[in-house]
Amino acid sequence: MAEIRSLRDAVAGLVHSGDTVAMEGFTHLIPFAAAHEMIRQRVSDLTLVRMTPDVIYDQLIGMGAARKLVFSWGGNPGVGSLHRFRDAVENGWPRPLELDEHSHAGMANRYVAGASRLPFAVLRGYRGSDLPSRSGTISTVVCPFTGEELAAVAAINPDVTVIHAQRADRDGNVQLWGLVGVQKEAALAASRVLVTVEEIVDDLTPAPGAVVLPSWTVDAVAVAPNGAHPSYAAGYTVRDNGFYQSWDAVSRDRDAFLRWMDENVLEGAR
Amino acid sequence: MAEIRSLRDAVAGLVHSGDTVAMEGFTHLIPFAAAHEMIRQRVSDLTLVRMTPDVIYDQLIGMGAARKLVFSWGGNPGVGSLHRFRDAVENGWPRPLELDEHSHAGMANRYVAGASRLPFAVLRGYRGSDLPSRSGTISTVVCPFTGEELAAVAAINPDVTVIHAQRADRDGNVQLWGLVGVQKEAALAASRVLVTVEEIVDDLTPAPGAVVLPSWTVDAVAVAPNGAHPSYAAGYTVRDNGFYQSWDAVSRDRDAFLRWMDENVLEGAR
Amino acid sequence: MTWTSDELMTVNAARALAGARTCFVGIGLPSAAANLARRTTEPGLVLIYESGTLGSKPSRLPLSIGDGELADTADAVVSVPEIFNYWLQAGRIDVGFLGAAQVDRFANVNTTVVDRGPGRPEGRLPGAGGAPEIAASCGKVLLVLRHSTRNLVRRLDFVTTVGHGDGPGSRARLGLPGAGPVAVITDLGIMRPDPETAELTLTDVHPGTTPEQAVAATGWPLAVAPGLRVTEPPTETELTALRRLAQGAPDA
Amino acid sequence: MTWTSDELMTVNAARALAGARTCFVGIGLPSAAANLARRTTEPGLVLIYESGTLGSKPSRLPLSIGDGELADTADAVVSVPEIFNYWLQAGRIDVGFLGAAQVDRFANVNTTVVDRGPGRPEGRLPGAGGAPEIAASCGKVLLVLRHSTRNLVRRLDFVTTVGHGDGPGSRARLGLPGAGPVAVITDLGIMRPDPETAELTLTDVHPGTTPEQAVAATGWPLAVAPGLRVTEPPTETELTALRRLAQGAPDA
Repeated sequence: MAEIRSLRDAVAGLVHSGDTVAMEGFTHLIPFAAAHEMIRQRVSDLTLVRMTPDVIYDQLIGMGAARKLVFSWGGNPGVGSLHRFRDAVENGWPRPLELDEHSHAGMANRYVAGASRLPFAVLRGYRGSDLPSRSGTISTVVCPFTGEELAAVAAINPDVTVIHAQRADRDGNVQLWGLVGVQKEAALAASRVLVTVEEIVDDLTPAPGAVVLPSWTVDAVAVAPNGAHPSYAAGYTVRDNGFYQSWDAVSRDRDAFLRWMDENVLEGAR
Repeated sequence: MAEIRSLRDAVAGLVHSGDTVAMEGFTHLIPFAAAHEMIRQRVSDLTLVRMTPDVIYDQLIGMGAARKLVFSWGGNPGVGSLHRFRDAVENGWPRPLELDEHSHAGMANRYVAGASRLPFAVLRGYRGSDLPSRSGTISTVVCPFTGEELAAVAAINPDVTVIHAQRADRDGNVQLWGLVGVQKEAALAASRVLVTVEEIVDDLTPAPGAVVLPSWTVDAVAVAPNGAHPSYAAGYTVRDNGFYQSWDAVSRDRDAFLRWMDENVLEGAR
Repeated sequence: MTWTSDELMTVNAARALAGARTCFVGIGLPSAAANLARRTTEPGLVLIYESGTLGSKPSRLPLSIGDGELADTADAVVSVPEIFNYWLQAGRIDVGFLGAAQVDRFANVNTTVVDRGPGRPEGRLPGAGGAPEIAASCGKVLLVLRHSTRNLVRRLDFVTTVGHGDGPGSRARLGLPGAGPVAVITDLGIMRPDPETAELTLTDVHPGTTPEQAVAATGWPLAVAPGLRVTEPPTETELTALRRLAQGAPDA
Repeated sequence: MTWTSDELMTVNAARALAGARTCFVGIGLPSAAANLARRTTEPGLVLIYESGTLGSKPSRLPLSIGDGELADTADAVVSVPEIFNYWLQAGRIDVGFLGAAQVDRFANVNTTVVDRGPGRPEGRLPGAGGAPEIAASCGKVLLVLRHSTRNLVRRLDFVTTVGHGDGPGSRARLGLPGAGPVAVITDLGIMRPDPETAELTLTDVHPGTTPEQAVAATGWPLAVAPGLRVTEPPTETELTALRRLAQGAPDA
């Protein structure tokens, strides 16, 4: 059963240095508040898993929290590059970053296999691509009925998955809606699950398109209003496109980035 | 794009003798009206696919419309046996019935593979069971990452899938909710899709838990109010448990069954 | 109060859910028992039905696993593929609760076909449904069925669902993750796998039943456990709750 | 009216969607073109985004594929695994519309890494995203990118996404179900695979562009198709619709 905890306690209790951590949310509901708390707590040596690393992992990578990234598209959506990600990959700053790189279809199916507790998933993917040459988690299987060869991808089972949702009830049942992405799969694939929410409510009234994660699949719920900013929570906040655009300049320069993190994230810890 | 047609025209246009037909609905939203129209039109030599044959296939089998049944649980839920199904299997009346028999997990995954246009699906299933000895659609694959042997089941891709839904809009977009079962997968796995609905509405207002099948995935929509009876359509009708109980006596006896079908189903064609 | 033998069976089946958090509920007798448990000893018990409902809280016993009330009262409703892949197969469910047509001494189950002897066609049973994977993946399994030599047989005509296979170590060799059947509750008593041999032995009889009756109604030489217990009679609370649940769903 | 070279590119990319019923829309330039097509020649065009939206009808160009309006205006929103497995992989989508960093003469695409020469680290691009499977599974593929020798190269540094592989028959040998790229729309013109060789050849130039300009901006010896056409200038309707869409989303 989920415990309702402060974000600080939830991160301290569930996210440890060296963990494989998935923080999902496909553009929508990205758990920035939790990432900032992880940065403040100096969690390190993480294997970060996420289809679209986005600004959230640019920040974690730039602060040196990650040793490895598992992903499928590492850009600033609609803006351009993730400069901290590039700097880590190209120049090893602030530390080298190992990569395991997939397509979206491959990553999505890796989570599906993880949530289903299967060791792998099958897809029609990667054919003719150079991607398999750089990854140890892409292989092939042969259909026992037709003889067709298909791609196989290894399951992802994070130590901990962190997501942001619109709300939870007092028992810790979690509800999210809008673009639901791959969050259900990421949560069900993990050993531990931390959910930040916009608010706690008495009753989760059914909502169109909503996904419910029952309390018994979640370890901790922490209230973090606007906890997806600059991403958003449909029905609560809107995407701060201006922030995403301004991130390009902030993140281009190492010093500007560190200054920004110091002023906007670490400050909160003092 | 879906055409809105009469049930008679839709069945005549989409369901042909010799077809592999899936009529899904897990207890809820079972497309009885369409089955009765198929019986009236004397569609025959069908391979019928359905996780739970239920009374709907008991009727089709008893009327001699099927040569083969692909299924996972063939009882009258909460009541007992499906007597027409048993009579066909045990005594070949009114004609022999070939079986391809699975577990629910296997059937569900066969539809998933079909909807994904993969030739097979992988699951942890059938271990130690005698079921694989009687089916040509159960095999094994070995995980290329861990070496673990898992079950593989062949995809189901029906010629036509028939489902019942609460409503459609005038463009033929279909909306269903409540227990949504395996209908989305069954529809997306098929070459042709026929949907009966309780009603046509101007706008499909979003509903909690609703599945939408866009018009361009459906061939025909036919209005059939109470078209799931004795099953039900959440929000429109309730399950007629009394009918399911009374079916036991009706279906036990060949003549009583034929009389009932004549009076209640074929009558409608005259 | 007086009670029927089916009530005895159901009350004891419900008691067997003590301590469970989540239960994958088979159709029929298991549903009655799981709902009774939620009404008595385990009010927090999460009921999961293969129709796709997580956390159903029906006020009456559903006739079928797809009755509307199961969905209306659930914490979440998911698709049938999802319930089997993300929830059952993933090993999230503490207890799988199954009915059965034939059970053998190692608690293997047949719900597919029965052999009626030479020259006669096989008798058809409903089939596997969710059982093979429920018995494979749940933390443990409870079986509930009426006690007779027809149901509890020396040798299954068909193995639909593996309990303890051919004895100790079978489940591990087959790669079945859960612990398998821990109790078979009947209208005469309770059988549990012997810790050494994995063979079902009579550990409890219901009030008014003798071990000899149970042995006579079993198709193999049923061992009686040392320290055979007599189950507690149904309490008034249990019977009242069960009868209230059953109202309006006569055959559940 | 006057127009920019990017507007020329987008208008022609939108026109290339004529006759399409469903389009899987990549991020960036493809999104602008697909939305423009829905606003002009193909009002019934179903836009599908990898964020899980089926039938989005945004009134402004989204900055990202996950903007709220894409979900709010969609006929259905599904999970990311579902969009890739049930919708894309299943071959339901007529046209896949992609941007690219590097494209070679067989319309193969690199969006992963660029070789910066000896002693320098590889330059990092965003990665594959949905592209490999979009290009594999859609009925056909359109590519849109700016025309330069940096983008249109003799040899890819990395094959992220297969277009026509190493020429005729490649797609069949690889088991790629769709027809692959049928047009590469740039700010200078349009290249299409030669029916015999599958090599991209210049079939159209935009008004005011010479074929020599396009050849000079291409990293391989670009063949000019016989009967080279000049594209129609953007109409007032097209430009007005494009500019209205772009309002409020400066970088889409």
